[in-house]
Amino acid sequence: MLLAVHGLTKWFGSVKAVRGIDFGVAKGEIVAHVGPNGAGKTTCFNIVAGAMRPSAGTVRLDGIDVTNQPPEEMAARGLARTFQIMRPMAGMTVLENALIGPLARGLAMADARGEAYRALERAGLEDKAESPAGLLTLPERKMLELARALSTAPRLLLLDEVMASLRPAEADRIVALLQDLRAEGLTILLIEHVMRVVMSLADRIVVMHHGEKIAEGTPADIAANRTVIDNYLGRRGAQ
Amino acid sequence: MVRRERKRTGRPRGVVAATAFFCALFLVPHLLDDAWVAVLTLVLFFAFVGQAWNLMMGHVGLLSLGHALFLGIGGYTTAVLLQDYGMTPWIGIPAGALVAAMVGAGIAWLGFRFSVRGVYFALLTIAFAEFFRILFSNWPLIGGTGGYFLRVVPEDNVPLLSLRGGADHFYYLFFVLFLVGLIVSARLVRGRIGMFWSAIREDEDAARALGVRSFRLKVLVVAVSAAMTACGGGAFALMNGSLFPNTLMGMQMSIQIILAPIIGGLGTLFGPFVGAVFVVLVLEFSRDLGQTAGVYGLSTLIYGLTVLGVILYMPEGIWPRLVRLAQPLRRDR
Amino acid sequence: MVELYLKVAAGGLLIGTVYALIAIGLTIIFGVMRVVNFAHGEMVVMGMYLGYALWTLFAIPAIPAALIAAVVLFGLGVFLQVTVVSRFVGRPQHSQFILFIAFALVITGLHLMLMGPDARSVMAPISFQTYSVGGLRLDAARVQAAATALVMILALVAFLRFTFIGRAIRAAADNPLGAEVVGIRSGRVYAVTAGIGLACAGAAGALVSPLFDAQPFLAPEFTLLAFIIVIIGGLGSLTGALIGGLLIGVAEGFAALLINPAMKSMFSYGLLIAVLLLRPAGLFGGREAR
Amino acid sequence: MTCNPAVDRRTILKGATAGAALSITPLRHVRAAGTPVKVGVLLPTSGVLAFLGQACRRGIDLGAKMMAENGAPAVEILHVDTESKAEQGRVAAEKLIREGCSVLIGAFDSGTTISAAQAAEAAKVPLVVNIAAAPQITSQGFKYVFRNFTPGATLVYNAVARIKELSSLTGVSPKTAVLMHVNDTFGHAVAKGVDILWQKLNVPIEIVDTISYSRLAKDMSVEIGRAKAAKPDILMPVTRVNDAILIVRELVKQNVELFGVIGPGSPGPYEKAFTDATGKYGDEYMDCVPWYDPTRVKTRRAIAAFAEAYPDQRFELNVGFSYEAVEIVADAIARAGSGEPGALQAALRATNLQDHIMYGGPITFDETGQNPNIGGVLLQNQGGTPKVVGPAEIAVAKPVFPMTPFAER
Repeated sequence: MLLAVHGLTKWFGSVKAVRGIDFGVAKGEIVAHVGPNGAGKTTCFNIVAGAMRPSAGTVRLDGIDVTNQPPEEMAARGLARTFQIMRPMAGMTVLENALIGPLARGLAMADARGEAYRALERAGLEDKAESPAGLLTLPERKMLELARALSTAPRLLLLDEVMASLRPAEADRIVALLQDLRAEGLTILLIEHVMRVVMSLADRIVVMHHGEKIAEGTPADIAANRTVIDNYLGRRGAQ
Repeated sequence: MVRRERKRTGRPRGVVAATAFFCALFLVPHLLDDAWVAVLTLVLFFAFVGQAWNLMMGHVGLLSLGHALFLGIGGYTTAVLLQDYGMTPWIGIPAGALVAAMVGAGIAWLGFRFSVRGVYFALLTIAFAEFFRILFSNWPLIGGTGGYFLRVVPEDNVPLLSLRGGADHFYYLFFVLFLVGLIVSARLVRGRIGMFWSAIREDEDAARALGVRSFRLKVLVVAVSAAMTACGGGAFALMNGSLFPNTLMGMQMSIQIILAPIIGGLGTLFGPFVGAVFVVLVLEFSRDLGQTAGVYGLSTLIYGLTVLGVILYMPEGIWPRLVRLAQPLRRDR
Repeated sequence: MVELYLKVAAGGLLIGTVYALIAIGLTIIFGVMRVVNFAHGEMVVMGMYLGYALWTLFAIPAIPAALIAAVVLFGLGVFLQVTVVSRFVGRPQHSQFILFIAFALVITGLHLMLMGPDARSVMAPISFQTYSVGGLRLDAARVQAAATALVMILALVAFLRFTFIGRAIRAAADNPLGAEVVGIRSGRVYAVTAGIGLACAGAAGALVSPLFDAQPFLAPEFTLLAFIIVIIGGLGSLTGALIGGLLIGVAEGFAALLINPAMKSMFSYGLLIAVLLLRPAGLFGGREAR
Repeated sequence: MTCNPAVDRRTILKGATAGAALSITPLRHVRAAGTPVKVGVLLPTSGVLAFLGQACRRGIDLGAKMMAENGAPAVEILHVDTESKAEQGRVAAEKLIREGCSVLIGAFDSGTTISAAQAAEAAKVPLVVNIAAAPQITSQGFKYVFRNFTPGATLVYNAVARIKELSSLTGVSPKTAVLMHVNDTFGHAVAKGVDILWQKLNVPIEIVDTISYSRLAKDMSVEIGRAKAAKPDILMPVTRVNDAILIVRELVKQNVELFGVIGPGSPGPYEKAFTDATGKYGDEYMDCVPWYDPTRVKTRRAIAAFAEAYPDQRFELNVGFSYEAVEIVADAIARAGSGEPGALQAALRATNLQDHIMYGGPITFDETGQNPNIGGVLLQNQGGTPKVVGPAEIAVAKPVFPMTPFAER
């Protein structure tokens, strides 16, 4: 397992947002977390990415205990993430946004520029390289989130609802990109509501509800699982 | 903003303008009399320390309202090393910068360690500045509120060794400081570190997720800013020949330091200078006017109204506005 | 010696009540608009000059003068809010900071032009009177100021609790966006809040005019004092400001007595640093403030 | 304002002439007579020290007027405000030198004075210090700085001497004292001096407590409470005006019983603001400061002229020393026979003014530029005005000591 999470628990005051969750992501695999809002998916993400400290439990990357490592350390270990609420660095240009990652990896300015351009190209933003990130449209911002994550040359990519509120055509572009990335050997963990995407993309699905893992399996397993359908897919799967 | 400037000066026109500007500044003492030289020395002083402060606020988004603390540390270190230990300011000023950098880093470390942010960070800087001001005011070794005085410059003074001298000498001292400050800031801001700083200013969490080690970079900018400010304080102490905690390290001084860069344009390299010219000249003008009219308080009123006008009608500062006026056809916003 | 300690404690509590009124003015503006009034001390000094002028010209004593000052500064607060400050709500802090510095300069300039630089003291018999309570001599002016300040604070609390606009202010303070959503017109709420904030400062200024001499340059000290209290009590919390005011009043008194009067505010700043680092929500603030 | 110096010069000159026209009308006649020597005056007429700076300015203007009436050589006074900021001292001095001033007067506070002195020294233009007590002003080796004011140590020496002879003057011997001082540049220097000289002069009064308080003190109740607890016979506060008023109020409110309150070299209690604010309670408050000699004819004329020009103001030591600074400069110009700074410096060094208004010996300057002959008097507020009660040779009233308890007033 590239990523192994064990017994993850998070309290917010007296509310238990995540209750002893276990899951893993193997190298080259795409795993999707699904579940209703407030199920604890983003909390799990934040803990894995180092943005939050767990109340209990461990996170292992390549078998090394990385629990409580800060986000910059996780990034250095090859983990990249996108944010659910997009956070472009609005005062900087698109290129500069994509430059931060390579520079933080210690690349020289010229090499970093190359990497940044490559990431922008993958996201289809190369034409926008010089415009201020604050002026991008919503889909462009999503792509920038993705490009920025890719610019860090990650081994594990964490995607938090990149497909949300995109039109199907735009979402399909991202799906295609993710499939390319998987083909190149990148491991991906994603949170997604759009079941169509999840079903077509994920190798494995983890279903969460009220901070607990209620089911795990291949898309086919999950589709067949009554509990899941009752709890979650019952409404959305019909879409 | 940083970026826009880079492109601007990158053009031949910008280079020519900048060269002409620095030549003019260099020639000032030959063109104007000592009184103007003294006024412009103050402009350069406020431009320089404004630049230092701007590194923190304009480039990383850390609001310090207690920068007078570093001025005081630099000034007192330089003065005490000179007077009590006979050390030349060539050692004293760097020593002051070092001490200030350590104090700054210490405050920053504490503040960031306990994740003090926004208004709270600003208040933390005020609290430390005031704390040290009162401490210095009650510290007998440096004269307390009684002040610390430098002996008069000896007859056989060599300005280049003692760094003390007449009006022209101090003008050039601050000119060099200003220039060095500008170059150091430009190199930092436009390099790798500057890129990280901008990222932190824009969105610290996102920057960290990209692998930016924000904690040490923030501590670094506070230390650099403190060290630069302390250099200004050291030279300022040499110029005045006397130091008082209440005037050198008081809230008023902290406010004066930050007016120039905010009015000139935050996060720009030339903003602090433009702002300093504006602030010092408005002060000079309003003081003369108050004196002429014989109405005390008029100068403060005019000064306040001018600052109010600028912040109301040019909230982004004078320099960005000038740049836009000079290039009406550019449309990157 | 015991008498001295008691006296210091009583004096600290009394002046602390007035400090609390000043601090409440600051905290209510911050709570609702997230704007920090760095010209708060100047507003207090304005109240002091009003107290001085009302006594000198019309022999109006401090308590009615405080009411008049409150009304005048309420008007000023509404005016400034509507004309200028409203545009700065939500702008970056440094921008707001400069705005209030400009206000401070303008007000100080006006004070200097109108009143001159010399200290103005209310020459009223009350400045020299005392009340004797069980062998303890308490300043008449201080007792009256504290009592009036307390009444005003209680009136303010009642206003916030029992009137519609007061509840709207509290709602806005708890959640500015939420208040907007439920249809509270924030412009009006903001104007009233700014008015109340300045009224507190002005009333407190008039109340202390028989105690302290009015001088334009006292202002920064008041501003910083209000800050310390507000941070220690918890930004945005009225109860916190009240307790903070009393605490600082007493603490400064004892620091002056036991350590060194010239260094007494160093103690306050030390406390401020500790609170900022360790209890950013303030010693008495329940909610996490950042 | 532009960067054109000519414009600024005009502004300044206009300012100066306007100022002159307002306050020193006779100067116009004088200027017509010959080329006046320009005298630059730098004072904190705005900012924190404005109150005192403006008092000084009145003294300067009065001095210029009186000198002109006495037929002294023509001078033109140029004022520049230092805004109570130390760094402005240098700028102000450079400005005045640029305007062609061949001698400067100023600058009230020690920091500004040192800053101005550096510019004056560099330009070799003499600076006559009207007021500023920091010892460093005449101990740092300036050659163009002349001070007709007592450095902290002398001020305190005179004050302590006056306090010591109090018992022989009144027949009452206090045993204990509490020293209070404002913790600013001046208060700090004086308090330190008192401590040293107390031992040196063997004053038979024990200082039982020393209390320093912030220059921005708004409230003195704790300080006075602490002083009261020490049960001293006399209280010796080194104050400014505001805190002196606060102290009196607290003494009354806390009903502190003392033989007397005596400021050792303290500014404040002789000010009109103090006597106005404290009324009957400010009476019998004593102070030991350099002061005018009320017995001299010259002094009485100056006071009368002052009363006419500024009916609402009091002629006190800020006015007096500023007045004398003009007198010293005028005398030097007359003897030098030219307005050339070098000649003026030499003339100033040779100053020997026998008849002048402030109490003390003739005005002379030693090799450091200090006038060593300034005396100190014992003042006591009586009937709302400060009266000289010691030394006996110039006293105009008898000291009331011990003072009347506040409760019986």
